[in-house]
Amino acid sequence: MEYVLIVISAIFVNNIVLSQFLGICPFLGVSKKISTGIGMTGAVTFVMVIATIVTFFIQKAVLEPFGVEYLQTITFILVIASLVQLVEIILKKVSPPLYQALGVFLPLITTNCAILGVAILALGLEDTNIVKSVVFAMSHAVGFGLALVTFAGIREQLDLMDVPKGMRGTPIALVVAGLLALAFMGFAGIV
Amino acid sequence: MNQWNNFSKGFFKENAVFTLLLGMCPTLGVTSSAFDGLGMGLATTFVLVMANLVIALIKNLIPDKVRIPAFIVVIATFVTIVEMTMQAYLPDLFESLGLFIPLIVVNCLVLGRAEAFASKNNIGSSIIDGLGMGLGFAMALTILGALREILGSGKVFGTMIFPEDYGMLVFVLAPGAFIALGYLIAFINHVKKEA
Amino acid sequence: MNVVLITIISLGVLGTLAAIILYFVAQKFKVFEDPRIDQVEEVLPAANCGGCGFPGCRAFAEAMVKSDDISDLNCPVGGAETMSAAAGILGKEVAAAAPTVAVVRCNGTCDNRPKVTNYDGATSCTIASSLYGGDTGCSDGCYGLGECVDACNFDAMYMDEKTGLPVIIEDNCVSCGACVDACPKDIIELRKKGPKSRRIFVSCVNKDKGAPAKKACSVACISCKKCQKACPFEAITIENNLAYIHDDKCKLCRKCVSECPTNAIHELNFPPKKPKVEKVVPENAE
Amino acid sequence: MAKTESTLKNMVLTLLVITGVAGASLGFMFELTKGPIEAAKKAKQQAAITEVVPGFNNNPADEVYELKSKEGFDLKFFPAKKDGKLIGIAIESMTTKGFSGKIKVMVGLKPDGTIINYQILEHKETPGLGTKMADWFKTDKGNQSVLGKHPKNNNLTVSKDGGEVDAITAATISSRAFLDAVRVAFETYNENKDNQPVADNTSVEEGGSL
Amino acid sequence: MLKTFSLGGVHPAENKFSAGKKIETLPVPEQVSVPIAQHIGAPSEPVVKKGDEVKVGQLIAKSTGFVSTNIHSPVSGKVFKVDDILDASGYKRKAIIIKVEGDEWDENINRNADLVTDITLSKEEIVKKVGEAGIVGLGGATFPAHVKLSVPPGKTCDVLILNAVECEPYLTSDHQLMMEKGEEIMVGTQILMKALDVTKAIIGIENNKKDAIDHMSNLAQKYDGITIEALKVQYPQGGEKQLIDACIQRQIPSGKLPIEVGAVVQNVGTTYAVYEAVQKNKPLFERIVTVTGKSVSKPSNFLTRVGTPVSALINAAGGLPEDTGKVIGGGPMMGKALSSIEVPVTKGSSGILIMPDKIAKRGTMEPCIRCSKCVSVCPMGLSPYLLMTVSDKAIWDRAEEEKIMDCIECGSCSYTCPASRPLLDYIRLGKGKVGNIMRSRNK
Amino acid sequence: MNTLTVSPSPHVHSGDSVKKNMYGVIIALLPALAASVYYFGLGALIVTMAAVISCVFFEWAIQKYLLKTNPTVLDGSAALTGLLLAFNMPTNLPIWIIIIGSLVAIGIGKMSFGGLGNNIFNPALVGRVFLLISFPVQMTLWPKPSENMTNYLDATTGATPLSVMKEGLANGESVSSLMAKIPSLSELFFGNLGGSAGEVAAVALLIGLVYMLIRKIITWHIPVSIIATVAVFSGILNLASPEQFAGPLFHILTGGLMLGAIFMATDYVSSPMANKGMIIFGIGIGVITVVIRVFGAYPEGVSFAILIMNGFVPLIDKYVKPKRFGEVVKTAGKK
Ligand SMILES: Cc1cc2nc3c(=O)[nH]c(=O)nc-3n(C[C@H](O)[C@H](O)[C@H](O)COP(=O)(O)O)c2cc1C
Ligand SMILES: Cc1cc2nc3c(=O)[nH]c(=O)nc-3n(C[C@H](O)[C@H](O)[C@H](O)COP(=O)(O)O)c2cc1C
Ligand SMILES: Cc1cc2nc3c(=O)[nH]c(=O)nc-3n(C[C@H](O)[C@H](O)[C@H](O)COP(=O)(O)O)c2cc1C
Ligand SMILES: Cc1cc2nc3c(=O)[nH]c(=O)nc-3n(C[C@H](O)[C@H](O)[C@H](O)CO)c2cc1C
Ligand code: SF4
Ligand code: SF4
Ligand code: SF4
Ligand code: SF4
Ligand code: FES
Repeated sequence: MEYVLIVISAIFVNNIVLSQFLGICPFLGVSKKISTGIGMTGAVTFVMVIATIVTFFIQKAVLEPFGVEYLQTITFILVIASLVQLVEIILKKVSPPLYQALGVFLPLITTNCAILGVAILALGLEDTNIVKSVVFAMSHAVGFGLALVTFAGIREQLDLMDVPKGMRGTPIALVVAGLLALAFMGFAGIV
Repeated sequence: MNQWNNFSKGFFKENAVFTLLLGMCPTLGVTSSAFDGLGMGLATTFVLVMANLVIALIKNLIPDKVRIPAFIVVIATFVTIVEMTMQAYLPDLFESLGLFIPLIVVNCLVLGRAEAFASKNNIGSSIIDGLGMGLGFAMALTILGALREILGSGKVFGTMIFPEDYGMLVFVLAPGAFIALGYLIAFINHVKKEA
Repeated sequence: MNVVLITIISLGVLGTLAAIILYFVAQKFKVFEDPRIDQVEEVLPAANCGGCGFPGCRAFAEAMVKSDDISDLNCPVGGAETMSAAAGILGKEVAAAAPTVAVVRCNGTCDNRPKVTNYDGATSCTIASSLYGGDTGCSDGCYGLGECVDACNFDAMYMDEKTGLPVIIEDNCVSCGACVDACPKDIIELRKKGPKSRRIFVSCVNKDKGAPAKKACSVACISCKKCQKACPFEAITIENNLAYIHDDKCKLCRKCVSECPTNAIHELNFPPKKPKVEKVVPENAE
Repeated sequence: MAKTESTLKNMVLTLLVITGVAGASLGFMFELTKGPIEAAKKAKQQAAITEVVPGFNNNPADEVYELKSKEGFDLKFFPAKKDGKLIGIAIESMTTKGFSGKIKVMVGLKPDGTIINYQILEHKETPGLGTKMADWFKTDKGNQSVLGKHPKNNNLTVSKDGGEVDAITAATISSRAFLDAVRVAFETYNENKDNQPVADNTSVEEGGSL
Repeated sequence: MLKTFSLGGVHPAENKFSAGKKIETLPVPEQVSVPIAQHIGAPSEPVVKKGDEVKVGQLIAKSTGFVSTNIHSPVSGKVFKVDDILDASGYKRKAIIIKVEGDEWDENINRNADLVTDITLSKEEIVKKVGEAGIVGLGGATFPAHVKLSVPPGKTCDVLILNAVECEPYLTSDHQLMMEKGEEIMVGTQILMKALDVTKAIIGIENNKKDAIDHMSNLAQKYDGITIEALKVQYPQGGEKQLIDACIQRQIPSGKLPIEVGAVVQNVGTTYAVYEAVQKNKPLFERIVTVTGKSVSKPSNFLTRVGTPVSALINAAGGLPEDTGKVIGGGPMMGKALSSIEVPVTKGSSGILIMPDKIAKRGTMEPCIRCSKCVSVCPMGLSPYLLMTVSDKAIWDRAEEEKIMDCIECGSCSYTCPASRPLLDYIRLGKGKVGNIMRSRNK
Repeated sequence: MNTLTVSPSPHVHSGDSVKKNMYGVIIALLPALAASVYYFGLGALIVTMAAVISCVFFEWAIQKYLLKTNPTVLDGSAALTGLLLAFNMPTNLPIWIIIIGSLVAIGIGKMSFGGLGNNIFNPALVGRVFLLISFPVQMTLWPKPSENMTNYLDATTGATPLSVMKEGLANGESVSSLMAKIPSLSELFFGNLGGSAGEVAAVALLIGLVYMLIRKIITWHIPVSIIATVAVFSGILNLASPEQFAGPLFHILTGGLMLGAIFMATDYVSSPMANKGMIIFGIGIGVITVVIRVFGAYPEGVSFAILIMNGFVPLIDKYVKPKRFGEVVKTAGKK
């Protein structure tokens, strides 16, 4: 039950983009087409889960025992940055098609605060353990994907419509994001 | 480049929020009041200036392959410094900015400037660039914060402008953040076109 | 132990680890991508207009890097300057393409060419062309529905409300050819810009014989061949009842212009003719 | 100055140096701010205690002790004494029934259990709705205020549930949660009244009788 | 419940003013202009030149390929010239112009009106005859009939469907033809069945022609394998894909021909022409044309020689009404607006519809309100609103993905759209572009 | 001779128009308007007038002064948005809030996207949810029916059946004891319950539905799929635990379900195009509605459910296409 609640909360109620304001840059940046949105979701899920696992161990094995929790930010981001680069280099060689699909998004992920944010938030869970953290990260990634793909769908549609000049591009995208967030507030209080 | 232009571009022409769309998370996440927006903006400015400074200083020493990790370490260091300082001397602000302080590290603005400007320019220009971009960012956040605060609760910087009963709560919440920024950008685009 | 020490050590170890791993992985999984593609892309105008025939500037850059002979590649927007810059990066030669500009070859204004039907379909020249030859007696001329104007990405065209014909703003035209492709009637042509932007061309595409052509439009080419006879350089040919001036042969002597009984030959950017001076314009005498 | 090459040695060296310098400066910063951070935390706690049980002249933070509530929360008790006499107790209470989970409240009780004052320490309620609890239950308007009320003598639940406290408009959930935190504080205090830690035996005896 | 096709469809006001009007033979005009491109496929090649004498039914232009056909002189007289004239396509195209002199027919033509029921020719001979006689589909598409009768190797045909639906409002030529030449159509059907080697033929007739259904049903009893299918009135039932779906519940897959599902569709007029060609040796040079319209004083069905100017028909029907806005070649849903009434009648002209100014005017276009009415009426299950948008924005790959090429151009979408959007205009544009793209890709 | 007009086919038109559809819906809403005036009196009229007038005004003003296009307010869509917005609000709402709601509905919900036909979200619901979140107090004070014929702002208020149920269940009461506190099902059907202006009389809304179906303004897919989904889903919950979850009829007859299913989810612009898509859309709305009502913080979830599903419409439209001709190669046999 607890896991179900984590999943529902992460996807709908506390959607990482629409209610927690994390990962807005890729949300706005790579949402012009559904296909790129799906690619980005794949890349984010991948990195988010791995990063959460690695940072979990760093926290438990290094930072806490030595009492240097204040190094959280710097170590986590270092790990994430290296991880992203690693994944990129390996993918490029090992699976060019996958790299074509995800690779272009990888550099963007380093500066996606959703990754670092989720890694930090996962540690703040009650009675946190590795499985819970992974479920947490995975659900947030799904929530990110849900918001991103829906949003990309809307933007693709808007491309076919006559949005007034002044609102075209970012402004209307933000308004749509706002209205999506407004709609998602209906889920408030489920968990 | 003319240093004044270098400085002022961050406010309008290349404003991080209004035109480059960088650093959107804090922009939306911490602007439920003008004060928080200002605080976040200044914290980011500090990191930006210092990071630009250091990176401009050491740019030639860093091999390309580890450029990004190295930059990130530099940035993260300053972020942690800000984090600790704020915790010590501005605990209330620290609390309301919450998670977004460590997230300055990944603010695309900071890394973006480091990559795009500081790693290519000299120290003086880099500092000025950082200051301009940072203050421009702070300005944007403050404006957005003030807008949301006044619409949401009738206050600016905590001072009552009109009775709270008339405030529209949405603007304090997530949807209002997006919507307010959307129209703010539309407005600024419009002004820019006229200018 | 001292916190500072722990800090330094843990960070140091982490950093070193990151560097070493990255190094070896990078070595092992090296993939080569020609860095010149980026460089070339940088000098291109980033208009992504497709005027070069490739889907966007990057594709063009790739093509430039890949092909040995780049003489038939041209970015019309950037022009010779861009091309030589790009060629410089690649150490290749470019044949300097003569700059061209779009011209509208129809002068069937509302006055010159009376309407015989009402068009009541969608505002699109191509749609109208699938229906018929147009609302006037000339079935080759301009529909005046402005599809070319919509196609132009460079604000180089507008529809003249009075004449109902498109007009090219030469200064803005980058000769991308989008309008040429858009027009269902091949009315627009890219012609050599000519010295001082001077150009002479037949502003008509009507392929009817003389009498019906004249009936449909008072300024139509009636294929009377007078211009052809007048041209000292054999620059004019007549095919399908229509005269055409070849811009590679035309020396801009302007003899044909005055010959044309319907004023179908247009000259652009010449100084107003002094009355009765029958001399070749000096700078064109080669 | 020439650009450094991407050789292994250079890469490792650079990162090592950078992280080393970063570590050194951070460690130094940490040492520097450790004190002030602690102080800031203390100051905050102190301010809260002062607000909810004013008038003491001991240092309640020194005499703090912890008790477990029925719900399993660890509550901190700060005895406030004036000249050695217990004048009240500040209890760091909490509840998880808030609209968005946990709410932490510092509740000040007179030794007999009457509510002196409270301060919200930590919460995630919705701004503009739940956040109103910071002042709502102190405001003397209608039946909003809980100050001066006694959890046993007064029915401290929201009027919707039959109690005598007006809930924050449109935030009944937060109101319930707040009152729940107050109840937790009072009940834990009340149950353990008889076996309070040794340090304060006497004082409890004196003021403890209802 | 009457059968009909399974998706979409509309039911515009029928307005069949000329229904029941006897077929009148239009007098031969003084001069005819016979375009050399009257059919789908390569234009024919003129075999006469200026000054040549020609007889009625004489070959004047010959087929230039498999998908092409012969053209025969509709009159006797002298070739005046071969020149470009404005025809129904709206463009100037080549035509053979003949000045009429006398009425001398080719001697091979059997001008006797008696019914000839015995089919003496073999399968192959029939197809050859149909090809030589210049017969094209008279249902509107003018596709050379012999091509359809040559079932490609590997495919089999098991049913012939006669298209007697005439689903277009106003038009009555097929209806009247069935009433007057039903017997001939039956024989024609037998000929086609023989040519296609099938034992089953279905004649699909919409239920608004009850007299024709009764008449044909009576006649069909005498002929083996021919059944009459009464169909619910629903436009575009006459579209062959829809007709096959309605009659035998088989759907032709996207981009495929009827033969894919074992069917061949011929119009009843075509069938009559086949009868005349095979039994009477008469090539196709005249046809029945309905002249009609709300303000037309004498709506009629005329037997007209190809090449007759439209104005001659209009005069015979009482002249051009004052309030004329549009003159349409064909029906109101699929017909083509003519830019001049001097254009000649061709093999494919099924009707001349004269529409008053008021009705002819299109409504002002409004934004699409996404009411999905166009989607629900599209007989091909397409999304016309989307096809229009992507065509307008030139997103061709999307248009192809959305199967723009499946559109049969029936116009149901434009007819229905409450926002008066010119959906089909843009879809046609898109079809043109996408078709070109697909063709150049296949090269 | 007359100049001939030339245009591509088809040359005839059904005569249907945007206006006819919009005014058709307005006519279909008249019974509900009558019912709400009958139950709430003056307030219902004031709120409706205010919303309609301000929506029409804002649309006109924005088109004229901001977008600088020709105002098209006469097409009736703005008036309809106003009417539906009003039908979603308590009948004692202060006029200034109504005006803000209209501005949000038209300005943000509709014109920012380019006006009629372009909006992704249902404008009236954008307005309503915006207000609900901004002014939770005013938006949840429901006047009691039949007691406030001439009162407007100071009407006596009461809870809607849904909030009685929600509060009660939250406090551990059982469904059966709560059902006794709310009007009977037949009263719910004829509208004697607290609620927003337009949602009170199910029967009036059903009359509107029948009218719209007959005039072919809408098809059955969306309303039926929503109502059926709610019935099934709440039925299952009810069967599983009758004292914890109210039954299907309660859910169908209370709150804005009927109004939403019949008039708001069916909004052309913000609903899917293909029939299959409409059914998916309806099921989505039904499920989300029940989830919010039963598990969420809000007693009522129809508005949110419709808005959420509005967001998914582009995806639905992209991946759920109408059934294409020729997809099934052989359908020989029956039918
Ligand atoms: C996004 C959102 C945030 C909310 N935040 C709170 C909150 O912080 N505290 C609260 O008590 N109710 C909050 N509510 C309202 C509750 O859902 C619930 O409607 C309310 O508590 C019922 O109280 P009432 O009976 O006073 O209206 C929120 C609702 C939503 C939709
Ligand atoms: C929308 C549409 C409607 C049609 N309506 C008819 C019709 O009413 N009668 C008819 O004979 N052909 C009609 N056709 C033409 C038929 O599809 C088909 O071409 C014809 O029946 C084949 O016979 P034919 O080659 O003998 O003309 C229609 C075509 C389309 C696309
Ligand atoms: C390019 C083209 C090729 C065709 N090829 C054949 C063919 O090989 N066999 C055949 O029976 N019909 C063929 N047809 C005829 C069509 O099936 C159809 O009868 C004709 O297009 C008229 O139908 P419609 O009026 O419904 O459009 C072809 C049509 C076209 C346009
Ligand atoms: C059946 C139908 C239902 C409608 N429902 C709504 C609605 O719920 N909200 C609204 O603002 N407009 C509604 N409209 C009006 C119109 O479609 C709406 O204003 C557009 O969304 C504006 O672009 C409806 C129109 C029709 C035809
Ligand atoms: S006028 Fe034609 S050629 Fe010139 S820029 Fe415009 S589209 Fe290109
Ligand atoms: S030149 Fe061609 S495209 Fe331009 S308006 Fe004329 S017909 Fe249309
Ligand atoms: S014209 Fe094409 S898109 Fe329109 S209804 Fe007919 S088949 Fe469908
Ligand atoms: S019928 Fe017209 S308004 Fe309706 S969806 Fe189709 S194009 Fe849009
Ligand atoms: S600031 Fe959060 S992703 Fe850029």
